[in-house]
Amino acid sequence: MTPLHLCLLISTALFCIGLFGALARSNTILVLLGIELMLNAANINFIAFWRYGPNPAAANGMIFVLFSIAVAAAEAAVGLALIIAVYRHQKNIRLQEATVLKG
Amino acid sequence: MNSPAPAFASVPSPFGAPSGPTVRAVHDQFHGDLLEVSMGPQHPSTHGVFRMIASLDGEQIVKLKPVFGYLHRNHEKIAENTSYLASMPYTDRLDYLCSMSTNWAYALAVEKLLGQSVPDRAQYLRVILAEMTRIVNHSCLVGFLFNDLGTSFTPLLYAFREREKFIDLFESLSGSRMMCNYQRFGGCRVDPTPEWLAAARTLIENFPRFLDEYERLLTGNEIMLARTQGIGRLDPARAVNAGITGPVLRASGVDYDIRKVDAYGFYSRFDFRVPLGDHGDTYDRYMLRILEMRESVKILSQAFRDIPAGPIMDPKAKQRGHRPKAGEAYARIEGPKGELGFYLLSDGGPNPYRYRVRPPSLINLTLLEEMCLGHTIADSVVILGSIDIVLGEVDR
Amino acid sequence: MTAALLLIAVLMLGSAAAAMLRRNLIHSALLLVASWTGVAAFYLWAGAEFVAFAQILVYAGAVSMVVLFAVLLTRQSREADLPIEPATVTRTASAFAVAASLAAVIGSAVATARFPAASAEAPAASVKQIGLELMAEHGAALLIVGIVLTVALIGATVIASNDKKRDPEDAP
Amino acid sequence: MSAAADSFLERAPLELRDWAVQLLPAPLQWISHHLITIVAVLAVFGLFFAFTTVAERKLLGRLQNRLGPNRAGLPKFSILPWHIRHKLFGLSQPFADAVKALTKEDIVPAAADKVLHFLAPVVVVGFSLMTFAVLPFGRNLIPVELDAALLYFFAAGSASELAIFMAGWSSRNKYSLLAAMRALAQLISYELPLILSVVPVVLVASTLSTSAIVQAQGAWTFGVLPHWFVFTPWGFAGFIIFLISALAESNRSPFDLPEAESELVAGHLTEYSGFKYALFFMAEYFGLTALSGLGVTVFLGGWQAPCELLYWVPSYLWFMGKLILMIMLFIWVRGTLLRLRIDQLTRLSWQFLVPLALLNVGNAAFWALTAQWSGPLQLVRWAVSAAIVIVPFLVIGRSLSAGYAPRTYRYAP
Repeated sequence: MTPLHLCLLISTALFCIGLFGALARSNTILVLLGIELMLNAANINFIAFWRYGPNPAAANGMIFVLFSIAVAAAEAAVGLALIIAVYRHQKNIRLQEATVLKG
Repeated sequence: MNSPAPAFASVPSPFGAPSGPTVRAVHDQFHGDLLEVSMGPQHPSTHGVFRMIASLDGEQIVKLKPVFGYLHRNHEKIAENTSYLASMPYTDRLDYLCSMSTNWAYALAVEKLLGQSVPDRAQYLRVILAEMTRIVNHSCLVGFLFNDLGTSFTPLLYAFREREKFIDLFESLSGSRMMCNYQRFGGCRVDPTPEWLAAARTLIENFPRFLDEYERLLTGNEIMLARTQGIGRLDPARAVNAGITGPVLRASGVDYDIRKVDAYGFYSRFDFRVPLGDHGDTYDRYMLRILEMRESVKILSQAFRDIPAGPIMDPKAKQRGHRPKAGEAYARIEGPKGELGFYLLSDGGPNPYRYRVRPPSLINLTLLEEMCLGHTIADSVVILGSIDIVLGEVDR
Repeated sequence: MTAALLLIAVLMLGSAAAAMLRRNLIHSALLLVASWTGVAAFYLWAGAEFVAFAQILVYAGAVSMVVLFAVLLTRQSREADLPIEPATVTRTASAFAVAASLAAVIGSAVATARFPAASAEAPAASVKQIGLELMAEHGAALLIVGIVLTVALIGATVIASNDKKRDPEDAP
Repeated sequence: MSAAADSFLERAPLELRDWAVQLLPAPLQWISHHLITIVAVLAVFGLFFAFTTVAERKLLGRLQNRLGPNRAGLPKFSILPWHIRHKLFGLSQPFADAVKALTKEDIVPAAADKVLHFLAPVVVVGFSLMTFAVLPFGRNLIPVELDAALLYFFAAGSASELAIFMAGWSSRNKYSLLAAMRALAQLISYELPLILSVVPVVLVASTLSTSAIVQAQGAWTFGVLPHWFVFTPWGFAGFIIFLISALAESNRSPFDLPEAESELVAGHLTEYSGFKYALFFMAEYFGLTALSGLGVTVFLGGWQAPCELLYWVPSYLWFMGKLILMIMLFIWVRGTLLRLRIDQLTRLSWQFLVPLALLNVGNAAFWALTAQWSGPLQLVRWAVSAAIVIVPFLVIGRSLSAGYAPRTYRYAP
């Protein structure tokens, strides 16, 4: 097994942990964090392919990850703002109870 | 709110809308996300064993309940079982920063009950010591106020350096730095030597220089202005209704100074002014103390100029075993913190039948919640500091 | 080298799994910080130090703060004391089944895949090189990311700001 | 010049390390090389921390008309026939403090989250020490030469803020909880201006490496005017913004809101005692020292001498001297200023420091683009750059402090 395989397996595991969290937990914050974990798993893949890919000289993989981190930060900011808005509205952040879009 | 106060119409609001009276106390069950914080009785900034139970929405106070009584020691009941003279040292412990003026208020009440007169020199001495006490109290207060504002002790220690000089004078006169026990019914206990008077006069002559230094260092400080202006506003109508007195009341713009109203002692002979605030906020309360200290210096220099020679005790006055005729008396002075009154009811016996103190600290504290609502927890500490309480007097 | 990778993987996956299972939200958030730090360690291991530091700065420094703030503001600390509902159990079980089957599918795909041989030496990418590439080749993407971040910041502020002042008449 | 760079004093620390390393057997040399570096940094800055606390207490004392600690002298060893009675000006106070902190009872509240309560001081000390790794203490003295050193510094620094939250939250004390909230708000607000204030330097020096940034400041005009970044308009503005944000990041007065002792008793430290408290205290000073070191490195020319004549003085002494000056400045500020309120604190950051820092980045870009201008154009360059700093400062500052002024008072008729 090459290191690349190992890295990909690790990222698979991380992705599935994130998926499990996003599906299983009812707390909105944790669902968001599960999605963040899935994003991180994708980033690991980028870096692994950059490191063990055919053309490591170009810094493309790293740049992809940088963009991905930026987008993840934006996603976290907006997501948490939404959660706070929802909480303010219904005093609860359980996903099952946020069933109406009207505020 | 009884009547709108026009004095507050033009208060500046540089940092957005002032978080002031729009928020009222929340006493219902529907604000579940409030955080209840108990400030005190062991807390560095409650000036003793005082406790505030504050309900916070974020950092904003939506409810504040003052709790006192931790220092209650039965002062009034003890005085009813003690002779008139023996209560004098207990009055030192009421406002332990200002024992000289507390003594005077009690002596005034007993003298009223006895119909006792006081010689001129003693009257002047009383004014001198009371005004020196005012300076001691106010300089302590501004020091502590800055400590509450979060300086690491520097202004407090500058203020304490000056206070120390006054306290040294008190010690050389009465034998005790803080518990002076100096006034007697019909005069004062010891006559100051000419050297003492000279030393006191030099101290007073130099004191304005300290005030100038202090103000130059602190009064114009931007953070100080931002932390105190518009904070803890007190409506004059409410203040009058609640019986607030002293600098806190005058900071709200109400002209009420017992030195002018009653002209007890020889205050009618002195030329001094009563400063008034227009905003009733913490900054006004701070500045009024500074201005009052300057007026006290004026009174003191007049007193040192005019003090006559003569006895300090009415020769006909009884030294001990006072048995006033049945009757009642209420005497009050403008203490450094506000109206300090003693109410005495005599049944002709050696002890007062009823003895009651009107403590300015306690009564000024009653509007604490009013002043704090809508401000942050940090402001509540500063507002409490600007009210100027001493727990010995609040709890008695 | 592989031992270090395995160690990093254990830290990363272990804390991520623990974070998803804990009932205490603060613990979850802090464990996730550990997991993100593990990801950063992986980047360091792979030789991408710039990305590693950026990962720590953004995730451990910024995102975790916002998450903790959100947890404190929504005050869900009581959740740990509530009894577990039957619905939660079924949901957890089905989520586990989905995640596990996905892991099996992707894992077997990865395990059987053949990749072109990697170059022997680690690629070197200096900060300067990354910067030049970001500005030149990916300039347009950088601009778009900047706009996205600005819009997100403003949007988050607008959404979270409490524009409704407390009604002054709800007091006695 | 190169002779001075090669002088014995300059090389002494490295020579000492190499000599110590070659004493060991070959397989251990690689690891001991690094260990010696780590130990040296720990020892030097551990002692530096100890004496910073004395300096702080003595200086604060002087600012407050008192003496400060002056009693702790030498311990008396009864086995010796004589005893030196000198009090050593109180300089052994930190060692007495250390003994006291170590022997005090360690109290953990019953309701506390025990694991986090224990982890918080460990994390905070660990991460605050890690920031020292990329500071160039001298011409040849830098523990780790990193390409992305500045990024590393901020990454390591940001983690220690997490520890404050852990401490505040795990104590299960309401003062601590409020302190944790305040710490989060404060650190989110001030991380941005702190990093933005350094970006201009990165832009002009076009590198993230700390040693290269110091190298870029190593020249003099007429042999006396050093080319430190603080002596340019954008550098000066950046330095001031950096100072303010550094004060806030290290929770020093006037931004010591998380442990505001007059409001929150001791904030996140309320439930800590004994050695754990000492660790927090230590971490606070380490953080302050590291941030001061970064300020020295980035704006004050690092280990560079202020004029050419003094080039022979070893570079690490210059670094230490500047570091001590910075820390004295911080102590002076602590003895002088009042604390801000939390809303004023965040407003200061978002409405004042961040816009100014952003403009300053543009200013630095202008400076970098006009690097070839010379002669009278040089004056234009300075004037424009200074205007970009001063005009927004005046405009924003005016609008922020509007309405606050000392008042005049009336007297009763």
